[in-house]
Order: sequence, then C-alpha cells, then structure tokens
Amino acid sequence: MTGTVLVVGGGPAGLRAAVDLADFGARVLLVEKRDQLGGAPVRWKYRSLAPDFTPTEEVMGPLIGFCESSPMVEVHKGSVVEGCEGSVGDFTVKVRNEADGTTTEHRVSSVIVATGFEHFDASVDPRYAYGRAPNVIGINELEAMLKEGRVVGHDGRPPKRVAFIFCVGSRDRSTNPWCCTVCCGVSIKQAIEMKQTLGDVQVYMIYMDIRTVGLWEKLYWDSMEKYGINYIRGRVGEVYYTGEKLLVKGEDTLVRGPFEVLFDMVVLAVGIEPGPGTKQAAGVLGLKLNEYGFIAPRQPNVHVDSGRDGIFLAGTCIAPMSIEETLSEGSAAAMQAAKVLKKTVAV
Amino acid sequence: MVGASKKVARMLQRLNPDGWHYGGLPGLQWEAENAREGDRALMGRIVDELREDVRFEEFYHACINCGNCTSMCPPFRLVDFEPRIVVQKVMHAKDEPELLYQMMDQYIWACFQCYSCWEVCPAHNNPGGLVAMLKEIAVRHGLQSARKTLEPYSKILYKVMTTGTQITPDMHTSMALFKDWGPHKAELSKNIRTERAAVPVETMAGVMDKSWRVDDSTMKELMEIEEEAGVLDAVGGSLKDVADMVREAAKEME
Amino acid sequence: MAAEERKKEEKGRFIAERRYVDDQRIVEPEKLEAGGVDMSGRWGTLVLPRTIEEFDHSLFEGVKRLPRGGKVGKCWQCGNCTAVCPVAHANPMFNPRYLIHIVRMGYQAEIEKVKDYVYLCSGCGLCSAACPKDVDPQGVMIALSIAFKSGRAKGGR
Amino acid sequence: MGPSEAVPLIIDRNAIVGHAAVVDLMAVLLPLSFVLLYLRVRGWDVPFTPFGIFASLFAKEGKPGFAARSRALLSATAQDILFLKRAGGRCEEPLHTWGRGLVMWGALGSVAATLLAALTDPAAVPMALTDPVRLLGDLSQAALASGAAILILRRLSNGARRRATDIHTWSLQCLLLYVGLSGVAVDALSQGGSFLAMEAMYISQLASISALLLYAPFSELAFLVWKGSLLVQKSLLDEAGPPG
Repeated sequence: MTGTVLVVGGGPAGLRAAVDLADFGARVLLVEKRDQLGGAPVRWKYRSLAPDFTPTEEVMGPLIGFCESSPMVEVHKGSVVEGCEGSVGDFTVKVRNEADGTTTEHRVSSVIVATGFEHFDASVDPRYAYGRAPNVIGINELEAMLKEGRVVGHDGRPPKRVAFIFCVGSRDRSTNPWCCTVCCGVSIKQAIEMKQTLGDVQVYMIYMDIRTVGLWEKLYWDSMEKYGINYIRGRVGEVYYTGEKLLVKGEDTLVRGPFEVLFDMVVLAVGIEPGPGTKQAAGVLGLKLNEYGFIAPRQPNVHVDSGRDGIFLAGTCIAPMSIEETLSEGSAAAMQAAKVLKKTVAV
Repeated sequence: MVGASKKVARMLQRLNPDGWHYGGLPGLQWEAENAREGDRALMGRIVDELREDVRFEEFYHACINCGNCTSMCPPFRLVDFEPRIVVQKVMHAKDEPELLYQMMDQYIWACFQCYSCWEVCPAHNNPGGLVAMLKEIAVRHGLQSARKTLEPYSKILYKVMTTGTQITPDMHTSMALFKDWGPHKAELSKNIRTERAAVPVETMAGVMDKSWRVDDSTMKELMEIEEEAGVLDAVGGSLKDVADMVREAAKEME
Repeated sequence: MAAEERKKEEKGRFIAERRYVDDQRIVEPEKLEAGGVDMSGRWGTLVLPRTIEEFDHSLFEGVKRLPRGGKVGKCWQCGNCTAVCPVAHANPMFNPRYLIHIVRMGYQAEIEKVKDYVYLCSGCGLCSAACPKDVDPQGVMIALSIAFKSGRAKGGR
Repeated sequence: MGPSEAVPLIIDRNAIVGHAAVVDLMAVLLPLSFVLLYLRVRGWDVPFTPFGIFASLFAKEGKPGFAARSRALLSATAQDILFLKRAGGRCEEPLHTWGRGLVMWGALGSVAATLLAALTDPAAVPMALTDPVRLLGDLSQAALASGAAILILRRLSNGARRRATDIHTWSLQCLLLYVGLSGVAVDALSQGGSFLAMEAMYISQLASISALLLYAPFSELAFLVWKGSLLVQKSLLDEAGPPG
C-alpha cells in the first residue's frame, strides 16, 4: 500500500488537487507534459481572469510556488504517463521523461486526470482566414498581447477598429458542435481591457448568443454601459484580407442587413477542445472518451467519477468550463483521492 | 379549421396592415393577403409534402438563427431575401403553415440555388435545398405565384431541368469543396475563364455548355425523373413550351 | 401624382422578386444606348447593393446628449419594449428596439426609411416600465425624434 | 399651455389679490412661458419650433393654399387634441386614455371658462352657482384634477412603471393635480369657508399656475407640444407624414 497520488496534468485543476492532497498529508506525483507548470493560463500568458480581472499570477502563482517547493509534491515536468497497471489503492505507473527518454516506475494509490484543453485551431476553418491573413488572431494570442500592454497589428500600429468574432470552432457541426461556455466572457473581458489599454478603439462584438453565465453577466453589462462596446448579432461568413485591412462579411440579424465592413484587427473567440494529452492519458488509463473527445465520466452529472475505480477526473478534460469551476473540480477530485487513501493506508 | 386558433387570427392580424412578422421585421402586405385568401387545406398539404420528402431529413435539422447562411448569400446583397428566414419558417411550418405559404409567393424565387448557405451552416441545414423543394411544391401545385414568377424564366428553367444548376465552379470562392460539383471541380475551373472569353457573347449558348458538362445519359435520366415525378405535367399548365422543349430534347437524345 | 406613382410601379417590373427590392435602389436609365443599339428597358436596370459598409455612431452619440436619451447605451436589444408597445402592435413600422439599434450602428438607409415613424410614439410609458435594463425607451423615443430633426446630430436634416 | 388662465370665477373687489394684478401677472408669465418654450426647443438645435406652424400657414411651398391649410390646421387640432387621436389613440388601457383626456379637456375648459368670465363680466363680481360659465369652470377644474389623479395613480400602481418614471413626469403631473384641486377648493370655500382661507387657497393656486407656466417649457410637455405641432405642420404642407 502506498500513500502517493498521481496527478496527470499541471494546470489549474491538477495543481489545485496536488496542493490539497499535500495539505492533507499525502504524497503527490505531479506529471506535466510541458516544461512549465500552470497549464493554459500560464502557457498562453493570460493577462487576467474573468470576471473580476484578477491577474493570472494572483491565482496561479501560489499554486505553482507550492508545488515547486513542497517536499510532498514530486514534480515531473516534460513527462507523460506511459503505463498504468493494478487497481484502486495500488497502481503501478510508468512515467517517461520526454527529454532524455528515461522511464521511471511509481506505485500510487489513485490517479487524478486533469489534462485540460487546447484552444481550437482556427486555421481548420477557412472562412476566418486565420493563418492566411495578418491581424487575424485568436483570443489566446490577444491575451499575451494584453499582458505585454502592447496591442498592435502586424505593422506595429495599434488598431482603430477591432471585431471580435464569437463561436469560432464552437457550436458548429463542421468543427466542434459544443459551446465552450467561457469564450463569450473572456472575449468581453478582453474587449474591456483593450479599451482600457488603447483608449480610442472601436470594438465590435459579432455574436450569436451572449453566454455570460451566472455572475459573469456583469462583464456583459459593463462592457455596454461603461465602455460603449458595440454588439452585432450575427455570424461571420468570411474574413477577407484586402491587402491593407480585413473585410468582414456577415449579417446583422437584428435588422436583416448584410454588412461588409473593414476592420484593422479581427479577434477570433476560439473555443475549447480536448487536446492530444487528454486522448493519450485516456488511452493509457483505459478511460472512455465521449463522442466529442472529452473523457466521459461514469455519469454525466458527476464529473469526478471516471468510471474506473481509483481514477478521478477534474477540469476541462471532461467538458469546457471556467477556471473557477476547474479549481473546484481539482479540489473535488483531491477529496476522492483522499477517501481512497483513508480506506487503504489510513493517513 | 374555422377555429384556427385565436393565435393564428391574431398573427394574421399582425401581418396586416404592414405585413410584419418575426418580431416586427418588415414583411410584405400582398403576401399576407395571399396567405389569408389561400386555401388552408392546401397550406397543410404543402407542409406535409415538404416534411415527407426524402430530402427533408438531410436538408433540415434545426435553425439556431445565427445568420451564417445569410452572410454568404449573394441575393441577400440585393434583395431582402434570407435563407435564415426560409429555415425559420420551415422550422415553424407545422404551427404556422400560412407563413410558409406566404413565403412561396415571391420570396423563395430570389434564391438561385448556389448552396453557399449549405456550406457554412453550422447546423448543416441546407436552406437552398429547402427552397428548391418549396419551388418544386409550388410548381407541382401550380400556384399562381409560381406561374407568374417562372414565366420569364422558361428558357432558364429548361436549362435547369436539363442540365442542373447555373453556377460554374469558378464562381464559387470558398475553399471548401462544393458538394454538388464532385471531384472534377478543379479540372473544370482550370481553363474556364479562357474558354468563356472565347465564346461570342451574343450566343450565350456556349457559356451554358461550359458551365457543367452533363453526360447524355445523366441528362436523359434527369428528364425521365422530371417526367415520372409529374413535374412536366405540372409545368405544362403554365409553361407549356418549356415542357414541350424538355420532351423534345429527350426524344432527340434517344 | 398618378403618373408619378405609375412610374414608380413600373420601375424594375422585370425583377421577379420586385417587392423585396427597395424602390430607391433600383436604377433604371430613361434611355440606354450601346454601340448604336437602343437598349432601354430591362437591360439598363440595375439594383444597387444594400450592403452596410460602415458603422457610424455619431448620431448615437448625439442622442445620448439629448434630454432623456442618456441611457440609450444600455440597450441590449431584448425586444421587451417592442413586445409591449401598443403602437408597434398597430403599426409595426414603429419599432423601438429596431430604432435604437439602427441609430446605434448608424444604418443610414434604414434610418431614412423609418425615421418619420418615430413620432407615432404615444408616450404611454409601457416600454419604460418593461425595460429590464432601465433604458427608458419612451424617453429615448423623445430624444430620437429630436435627433432626427436636429442639425446637431448627423442623420437628420 | 395647459390650464394657465384658470382663474377662479369669484373675485371680490375687496380681495387681497385683485383682478388687475392677476391679469398683469398672466400678461407677464404667458409670454415668458412661450419665450422659454421657444428657447428650449431651439436648444435642441432643431429647425422647427411650435411657432413655425403659423409661418407654415402662409408658406409658399407645398400644394394646398391658405384656406385649405387653415382647414387642415383646424381639423388636425380637433382630431389630435379634442378627440385625442394621437395622444390617447394608442394607449393600452382605457383608463390611461381617460386620464389624458380629462387633463386635456379640463385644461381647455378652464381656459374657456376664464375667458368667458372675463368677457361677460370684467369686474368679476361673484356669480350665482347656477351660472353656466361658472359651472363650466368648476367642472373643468374637477376634470383636470381627476385626470391628473388618474395619471399619477396609474404610474404609482405598477412598481416597474413607478421606477421608470422620472422626476419631471412626477412634477408635471403633481402640478396639474394641484392646479385642478386648488381651483375646486377655492370655489368650495367661496360658498362656505372663511374669506381668508379662500384667499390663501386662491393665492396658492395662482402660485401653482405660475409654477406650471414657468416649468412647462422644461418638462415633457414642451416635447409633446413640439411633436404635435410638427406633425400638424407636416400635414399642412402636405408632406408624406407617417401613416397614423
């Protein structure tokens, strides 16, 4: 019997689970594919988190700091889980370091899968000209620009007129048919930050529905009432680069009018989709993927339960969700692992 | 049917006097009247026919009103025609058959079946296809509107009936594969500009031939289908010369 | 008068979906000659595109400064105002939600089409009571009708 | 301009506020009110003011001539104001229409009664209770008060409507209510109250009328007057107005 828990993925959910378990007194084996902890918020250099513009460091910093310094947490960066045998209370897992190719074996009591998500690759959908035309960027790239405090086009000049296109790679049978739940809020947050950074910029949100769920609604109201951000209901059919500016074609469904307007910059609210890490981890751990490629819990309403005893789920590898939900799911999964520990080794 | 529910009566009233529908967006008075004077039983039959069509399952799923279809729609640039409204009305056809019927007067005839809408629809609806089905129904039932609208189009209708759509591969700008064209799209569009430039403008005949090389056997089959499906008989009433032209063309090929 | 109306009706009569094309966007030259051949009639008919090529918020900013127009920026186009409006029910050319949106985005052609209907507002205040965002559409209609006439805000003459 | 001249019909020669003083006051306030209205409308930067309607009567452009225009002006006035075609025609609740109607008719009746009284008896000695002019005045004041009360109660009765109403609307309606109520009260006191009480009430009514005259150009009323006259002007010049 062992008192160690394996956490796959060093993003918000994984870090939260690791911190909670270490606090609880368990040893944690944290395996992260990339060379840096923090997951998507750190990797994509998120400036701040919706809905209250909390700086990313404020949320992620303490978690990363704890995991990197705590003697209870053994961090394996640049590594992936390659094998997993055994059953609840006593798994034997192989962790391979991608850099030097060495494989180590560990015995763990339970496994928490928190492999996270990838942003949708907008170049898959040709109509947005992403990757073909300059100044067409994703919200992930804009976050990094905002973090630098320098929002500029490819020519180094700040844009005067920006369009945010919602639901890129979401709610579309050709790409991803689900709603990513957060990119409305995140885009609005960025639009506000852009207004704050650039001052005289006209921002247009081209949306199909605004899904600022729960308390995020405040973002939507403030963006309109305090920052004068414009909303156009419709969906864009084509973005065309004129050689100077970007021509955005769409319909304003509120007036049944076609519009073809020139913009300096187009920001695509790229959605959330399961990444290759999720697929790989699910394969190794013998977990079922649902029709969309996310890991399917035993019962759709109980996210933590993977359907295999001793393996628990947390965060966006199950479904798209916001960072606050991800963090609580990390804690929830840690609780399940703690229950297993209590039954088997009595910490 | 007399009861036709207070809701319907109220809605029709709303269409009057300015003929607005769908949240007060401008609609059209004459069509509202057309719908009011229309045969209610016929309206119901039209809806049933539409829903029973084998293509319906594939062409219609559900509309989330996003406006993507319209954003790519060429007629929308000029005419107040929207594929989105077409799908919306098809979606509500069971409850509001008069709105569907109303649309069949002039509205759907603005569509020329380029199927741009089909390609971009996130729900994989096919508004252009639905319009085609509605047009067929209008012709089948010999609706006055169909006759009136189609009269100037006899020749073009003949062309469509014998060789399919009027769109040439290079008129289609999207990167995505145009489903209706098959794998020969690239080959067909390679020299089409040069070929077209060589065609004397007065004739126009050559242009049409270049648009889509249809196999003789395919064309014959197409005509047989038209004949068997009763389309030619239905057209015969109002567009006799077209029906005759199709029949003659079929005979010539034999 | 009658002759003028007939002319208006004859304009673009070859267009199959004529009723869905705005009168003012049909251009039909009285006489058209090409290469010495008289081509007047349907060959010269041209329909101008109705594409919106620019958003213009100057009128909207003007409305915000007019009495009772200050809260118009809060509108999120839910349509509650139009839903309860007795005038819109009787004459749908008057549509508070629509008016606010076209002014916000500055759709000039649309404004020209419906701006005279704004005076139909009876000032009953049902919309202001129904508005979830406290826009006060009744007051906005006052500001709009002034703005359409005012030289201060672009769009009215 | 509302019930401005709704001076009570009983003015004793010994009254504290004499008839001449009231006439003088109105002679100052009425033009001032019009000037303020003009300035307010001009402040919106619109080319048309309500007074432009008289210029339109003689305008050169437009089809019909002067006589036809005068007829149009009269019929528009009758239709829109007397029969509430515009202001009341599109009210959802009949009660609302009644409120508006009563205020409108009450105000007009008060003005008419005052003018008639001034014409028939310039000295304004007490008139018999059965005097038709006096009856008209009393009924008009009562109508004005009840109309204003209906409007206020209608707004008060609905929470959302109450919240959406701004201070200008409240002030205007309360002023109208007070003008009507005090008019009725003055008359009632003249029948059986003390002279001083009546005089005090009368002075307070004069004050409320003055306040109304000075405030009207800055209230919603200015907009209604402007909009109404604009629509009438449109029909005078035979411009294609919006279909009612």
